[in-house]
Amino acid sequence: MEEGLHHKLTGINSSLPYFLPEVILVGGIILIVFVGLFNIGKKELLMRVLAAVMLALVLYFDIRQWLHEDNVRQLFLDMVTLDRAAILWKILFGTGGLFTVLMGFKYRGWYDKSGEYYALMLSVVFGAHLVAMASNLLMIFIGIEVISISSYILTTFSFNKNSTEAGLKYLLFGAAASGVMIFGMSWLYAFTGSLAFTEQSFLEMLMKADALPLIIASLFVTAGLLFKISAAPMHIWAPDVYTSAPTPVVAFFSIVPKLAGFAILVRWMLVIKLFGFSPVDWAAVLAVVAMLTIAIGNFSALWQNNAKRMLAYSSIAHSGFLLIGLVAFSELAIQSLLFYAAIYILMNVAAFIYVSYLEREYNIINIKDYKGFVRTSPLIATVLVVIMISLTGLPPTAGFTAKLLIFSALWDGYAATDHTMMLYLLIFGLLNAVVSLFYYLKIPYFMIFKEGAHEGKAKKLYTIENFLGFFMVLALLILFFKPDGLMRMINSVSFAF
Amino acid sequence: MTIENYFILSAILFCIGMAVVITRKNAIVVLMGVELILNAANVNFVAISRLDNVQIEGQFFSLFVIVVAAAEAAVALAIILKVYKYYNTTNLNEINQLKG
Amino acid sequence: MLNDYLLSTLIFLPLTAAVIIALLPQPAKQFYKYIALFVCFVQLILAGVIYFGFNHNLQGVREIESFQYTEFTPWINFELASLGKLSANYFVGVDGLSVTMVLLSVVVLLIGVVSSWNITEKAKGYFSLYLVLNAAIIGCFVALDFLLFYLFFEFMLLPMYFLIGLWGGPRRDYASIKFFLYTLLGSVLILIVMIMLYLSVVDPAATAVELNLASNIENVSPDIVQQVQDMLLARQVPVENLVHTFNMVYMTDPGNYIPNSVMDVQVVRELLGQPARLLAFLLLFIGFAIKIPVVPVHTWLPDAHVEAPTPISVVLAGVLLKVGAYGLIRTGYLIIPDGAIHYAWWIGLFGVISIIYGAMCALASRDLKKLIAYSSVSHMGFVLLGLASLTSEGVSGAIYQMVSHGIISAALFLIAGVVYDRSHNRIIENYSGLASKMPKYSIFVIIFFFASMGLPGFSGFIAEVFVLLGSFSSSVVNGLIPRWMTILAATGLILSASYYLWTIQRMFFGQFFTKGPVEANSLTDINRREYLMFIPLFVLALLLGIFPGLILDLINQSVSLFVETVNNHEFKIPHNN
Amino acid sequence: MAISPERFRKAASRASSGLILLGALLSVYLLQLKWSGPDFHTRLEWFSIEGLPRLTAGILLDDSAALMLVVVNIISFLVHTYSTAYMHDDPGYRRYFSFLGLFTFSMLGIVLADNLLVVFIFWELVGLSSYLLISHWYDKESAAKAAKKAFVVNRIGDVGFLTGLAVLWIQFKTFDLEALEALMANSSIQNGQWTSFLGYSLNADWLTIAGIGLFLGAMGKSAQFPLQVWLPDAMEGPTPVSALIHAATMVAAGVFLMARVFVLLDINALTFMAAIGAVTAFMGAVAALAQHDIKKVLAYSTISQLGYMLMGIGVGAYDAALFHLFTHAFFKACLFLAAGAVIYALHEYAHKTNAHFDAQDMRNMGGLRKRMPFTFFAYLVSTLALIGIPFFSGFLSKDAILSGAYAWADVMSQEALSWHYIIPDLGFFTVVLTAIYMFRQLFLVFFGKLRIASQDQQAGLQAVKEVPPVMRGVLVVLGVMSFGIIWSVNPFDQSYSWFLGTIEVPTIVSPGFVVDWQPRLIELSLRNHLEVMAISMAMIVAGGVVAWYLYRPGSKYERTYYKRPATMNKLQALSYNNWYLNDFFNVLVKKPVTAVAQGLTRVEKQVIDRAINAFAVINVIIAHAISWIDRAVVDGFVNFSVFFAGRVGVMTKSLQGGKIQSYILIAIMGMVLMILWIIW
Repeated sequence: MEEGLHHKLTGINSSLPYFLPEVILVGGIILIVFVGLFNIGKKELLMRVLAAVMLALVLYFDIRQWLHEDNVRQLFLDMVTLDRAAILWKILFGTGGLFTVLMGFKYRGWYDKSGEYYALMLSVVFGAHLVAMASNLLMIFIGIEVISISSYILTTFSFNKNSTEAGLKYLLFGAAASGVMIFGMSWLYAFTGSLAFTEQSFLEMLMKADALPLIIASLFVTAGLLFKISAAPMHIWAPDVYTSAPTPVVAFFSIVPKLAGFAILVRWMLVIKLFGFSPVDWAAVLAVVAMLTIAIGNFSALWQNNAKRMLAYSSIAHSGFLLIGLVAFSELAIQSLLFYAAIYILMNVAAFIYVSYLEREYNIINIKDYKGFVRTSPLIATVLVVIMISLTGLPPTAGFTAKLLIFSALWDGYAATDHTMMLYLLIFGLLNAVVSLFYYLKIPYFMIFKEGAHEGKAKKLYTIENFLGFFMVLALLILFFKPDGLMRMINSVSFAF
Repeated sequence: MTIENYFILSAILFCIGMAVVITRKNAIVVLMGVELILNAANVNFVAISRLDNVQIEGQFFSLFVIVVAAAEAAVALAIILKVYKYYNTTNLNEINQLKG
Repeated sequence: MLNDYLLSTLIFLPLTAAVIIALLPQPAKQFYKYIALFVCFVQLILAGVIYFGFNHNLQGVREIESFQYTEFTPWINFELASLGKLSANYFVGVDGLSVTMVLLSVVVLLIGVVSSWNITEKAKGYFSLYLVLNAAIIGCFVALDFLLFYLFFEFMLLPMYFLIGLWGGPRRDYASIKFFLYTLLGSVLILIVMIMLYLSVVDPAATAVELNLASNIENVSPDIVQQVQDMLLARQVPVENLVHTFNMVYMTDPGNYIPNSVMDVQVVRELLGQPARLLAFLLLFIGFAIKIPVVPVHTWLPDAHVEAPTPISVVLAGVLLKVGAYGLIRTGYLIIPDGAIHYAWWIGLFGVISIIYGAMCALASRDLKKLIAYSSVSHMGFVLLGLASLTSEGVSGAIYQMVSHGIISAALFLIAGVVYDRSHNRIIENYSGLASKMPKYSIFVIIFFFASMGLPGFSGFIAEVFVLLGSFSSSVVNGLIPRWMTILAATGLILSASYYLWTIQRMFFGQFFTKGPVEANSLTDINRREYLMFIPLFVLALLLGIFPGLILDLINQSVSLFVETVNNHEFKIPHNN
Repeated sequence: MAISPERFRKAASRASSGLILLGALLSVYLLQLKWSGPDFHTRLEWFSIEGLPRLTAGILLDDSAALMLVVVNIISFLVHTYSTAYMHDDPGYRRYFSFLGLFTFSMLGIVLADNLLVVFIFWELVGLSSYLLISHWYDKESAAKAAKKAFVVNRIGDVGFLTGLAVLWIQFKTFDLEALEALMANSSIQNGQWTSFLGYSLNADWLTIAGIGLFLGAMGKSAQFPLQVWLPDAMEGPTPVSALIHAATMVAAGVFLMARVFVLLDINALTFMAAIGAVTAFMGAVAALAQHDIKKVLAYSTISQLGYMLMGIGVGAYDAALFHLFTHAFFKACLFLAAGAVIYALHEYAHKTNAHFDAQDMRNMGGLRKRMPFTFFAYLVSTLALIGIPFFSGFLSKDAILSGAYAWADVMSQEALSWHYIIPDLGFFTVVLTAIYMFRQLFLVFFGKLRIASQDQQAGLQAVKEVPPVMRGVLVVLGVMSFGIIWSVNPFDQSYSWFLGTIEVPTIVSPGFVVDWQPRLIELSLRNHLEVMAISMAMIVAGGVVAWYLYRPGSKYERTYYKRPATMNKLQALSYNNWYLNDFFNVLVKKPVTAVAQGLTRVEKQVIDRAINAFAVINVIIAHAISWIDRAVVDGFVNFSVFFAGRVGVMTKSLQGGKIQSYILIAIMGMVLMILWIIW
């Protein structure tokens, strides 16, 4: 007993160096909350810089891990697993977090709440880091709850009626979803007597389990994860939340928590598929989910007047496209999924940067308000056009490359398995790319084709976030013409299948 | 008492919780429904943990669930307070400004 | 030196100019059109260099080494996990099939700039978009890599969308979005096939390098290629060494297909109960048919044409439609010849339907531009019919028709533009007796109308006659097209005579008067700039009508190899009874 | 011509006339050289398509081509000369002459081309110049319509021509006439399969189709039943044009083409041609009976005569048909130009007296003989030639055709009574009708009193003046050519003709042809010559008597003619309206085409959109909820795919009801459904 404890303590101790990014995150959260207690001038800027520095540090250590870690490491008594896939995901979260933090927090209330805001941001990133590495059901639960609870609060950070309502809805839905998830987990625990879901014994026990309970339990858990990626039918919270939360938060929600969900889903699917012995035809289930998600996202987006709400639905549709990687579920598919995720971060953040810029400076909220904006700033108009093209998935943007890869993977999966569902998904997905053109084109359409009231010079054009967005757009173009680098990076992650 | 009885208990708790979540109109009551669901899981975890005397992971899990549920409840109550300030009600049917 | 980068110059010159125009300050407004004109003119000269330097004896088509003016730069290379490697290259070059299209586009694009001379509203956007469109068009015709082709193909959409949507007529919103959606739908179908293809085809040269059979791509000899192909067939190439390629020329060689891949040539894979290759051909066909356009999917064309500004109509009809037909030739026919043969009957039928249907709709059109737009549908039907016949005459005729229609339809849309510029009305009934009011204009109208209805002496005649001869002899040569189709198609000639002559009779003959919103005084005869556009087109149409050798000499070798390749393809023909 | 400045208009037109005169002289010289000598053939490579024999273009000059060359050049020259006077006040003078030049050029192209594709090219160009010349007075609605009709109807024939070409192409891969002849001789028909030397094989019916296809082209150009409708309308063009194009040369191009491809035709195609020719000859003659327009009579007469010629070719009387072509070219040109002179004179008269009347309507004419003697004599001579009176050219050629037809009927029916005799009988009957309508015209125009003057008392016949000397000269030349003596030493027997003596009937080489068919024809036609002559003489006399009885000056008809309505009874209406062929075409072709065209547009507009709507209606559940949104949709998203996509969109977003508990319920239901689906 004594020895076991000692063994455990040393294990924890030796794990700490590999936990540096997370430690920094926690430190950062505490620091920001602490500094936030003082009422000082230019507090928001200070907080922002602080958060950005913290995230940059995190990113730095993430990248160090990427460069130096070639092995799979079990940390903290096998609670978490640090492998290259997890590091790559962490880099993506760090990047996404950094981008959104740089967008700033422009709430002008009676009391500056930026300290809490950035602290919560960091805690979501922290949760995402945990989730990406989780190799224990408990870790999944904790990671997801850290993300969720922080998100609930962030949702209300517009401090108005809608925002609070959305927060409540998000919370109730999320609580119910996580309840369902842990109920499912408890059953899995019952089947296997273990929570370490990546272990061989866990799989063996699952294979012995009865079909019906196993189906229900694994679906329950999966549903909890689908909630995070806002996939149908667990997507319903998303539009409300996305509409009423502050725009940077929305950008953030559409990236970090969602990709965290994908990070764990990839790992989870590997387990739950039971090497193809699962009683559930997961490819079919996920294909249906993906189709529903794409359809709901795209078709609902068609009728949105609010730019943010449209982007919210669009991000649901993108979840569907990302899910395609899980449907195909081969090495190529997961790599394509990662590629898509990386590109998705770029284009989505860029889209939100400019939508929030226009909202802030020109009070442009509805799509109709974009009328004639091209005359005010042709540059921003052009950049927005490129972003929308990328979101649609047309060349010459990386959005196209991402779609090409993910559909290639799906096609390859189809060719290998002859699973008709995949073919339907392929056709459906591609046709939906056409449908999506409708609403993505709306913004350029109003901006360029319609005469509007906007005239004169662009306001506050030269801000950090505009530059950031501009570089993202450049990156989108460059990654179309030369995706080799990013792809090689992703290629170096090996997935055991 | 066989382990099946715990399962049945937890299943009943889960269903009641779900029913409460779906049907009750008061936000706080709904929150209680969520707690019921979580506790249904807890019952399972603890019960199964009995079979596994070495690791007792299930018990740890349920501890975490309780902690998280508490945190969640704290946040939820704060938000519900806010909502009440805006809407003067906690009736979820009336809190539906956002739709479509 | 120049020859090495000729095609790239042709593509990137307008792109650069577009960027320059976009960056120039507003006061430099009046220079935009001069820059555009200069660029197009330089392109014309470069195209002239290509024309005179073109070796008529090199065939291209499926022989990678006999393409001319080729440029090869590695573009995208990365690993596709368990599938091997993906390689897309910046690979451009021309053979007889594409060089004519390049020449045509350069001419039409130059004319387009001249006819844009009066565009002053948002000139910066207009000319930069125009030049981007220009680059994309040329790119489409010279690309030999499917991904590159697809890039340019898609890249045409957006400038076109804005050009129609911003400078178009009253219903431009509707027309532009319809255009965009239709063509995007088409390209999505093409995308599916592109994915199917590149996952099934390997680059034997690069694979040889991967297998250490050669030190680099330049050192790969035909023997090594053969060796790789044999290994491939025997499934001796390790998966991680396969280099998947987008190279369209490699795709034409059955030896480069991975055994048991979806597009495999040895084993017929089925998709949804259909042989995969046939399905792929069908998708390609529909995808390109939208662009051509072929009748059931043509409805975007009349709207787009009617609403587009004159120069854009000119480019749209003169060049863009050819991209569809060219794409079908380069990809559909060459890569999936089994599908081309299998569906030849249907392709011919759709060609004939387009001919008749388009002519009928033209007959019923009240709008001059719509009439011309529908006549385009009708004339492009001949291209389809000629292709479907797969005889030397038919295919030569089809390509000739593409060139000819490019020139003549450009002129026709300019003609419609002349009236519209002056009176902002194109309804035929609103005019009468223009011949007395605008005699010079009427002369050109009559010339081009007759040219378009296939009057001998003009290029359209040679094209249509050879399409008809080809499709007629197809029944004897390869039995693809039944004879009644040709006879039916020939009746299209009667219909085209009727709608053109009827228009002449209504608009140009009779007593001069105008109706409705048309101001009689606004109708002045054509000016010098318009002469400048009509005369070169007239000369070209006439020259090509009298000396068909000008074009036929360029394409002969390629066409003959094309016909042979498709007719005697080594792909297994799937039989489904 | 077109680019010459206005003030040189006269000089330019003279120059072009001069050039054509030069051409005419050259062609006479060529004829001299070529006559009875070997055929002259040059070829130039034109272009090539890989894998096929090279396409050549060149000149093939045989006897008939050389003769045709002379005819075209001479008549063209005469018409040019005539036109300098006739058209000299016309504002479109320069245009007129340039088109005339274009026409002459293309006509010579047809004559000389050695290659059917090149023939087709010039064929179309001739059609074009005809179109342009008919629409010379383009501001006249009727002229514009007539031009369009001429071109479109010709196009119908051209499709046949092209089909014929295509059949020959797939069998022989060449269009060269000499090569075709050789290849055709080498092809064979076995078991109903027609196999060419190159090894291509087709059903034997295609040989007939090729012949009929080519003939269809000729039917269009030579105005044969049922495509003759355009020719009468084409009279809207200036009269010299009618003389040159629509009487002497272009319309004869069809006959000439048939002569060129004669050797390639098979017996069925020939029979078809003979039948069509005979029917056309008869119908044209009937239609000419009741016309009131001086040019229309001549137009129908032309149709009828062209019918003779094609019947001649069809019955194998190749030489006779060509002979008739040449004689007809002169006398019909003469008739037209004389009619033009009449019209010109009446125009001048109208101008002088400020009277307004239709200068082409015979109801306004009469008695012009006294004031226009030259014109009258030219008219008289050529009328006699047309009717076929001995001593005149028409007699020789027409009798040759008729005896050929008679012999043909004998051969075909194998001396038994069969339908084949209808063809020569129709020919003979047409002779009667020809005599009637021509005498009618002669009487009505030149005899009696000037009817328009009897109404308009101020200026009588005296005001009518003979036409200018240039025109008179032309009439004289043409009139002289109508005398039989020019064509044959023995005016009663065409076999003495230098023409028929030289032109040899080429041997038909198409496979499956009975070898002794042609020799028997020649033998029989020589034998029955006297009978035929006797019959046709009788016919002419009969016709002349009837015409005299009906239309002589002072007859009831003549007296009431001025006030006569267009038609009096059904029969006349039938004739006047050219057998109602126009209406027939309208009902059978034009209306359906227009209807289909409009229908298709309607389909475009409505059915496709409707179909999409119908598709959308499948979503009944949501359709109603959506209808108001449809109305609210603005700004260009009114697209049918939006209907459907939008409906789905509303359905999906309507999940978003705003109530959190329903959200949860939906999610749970979704999961339950999924579980059920998996368990299933």
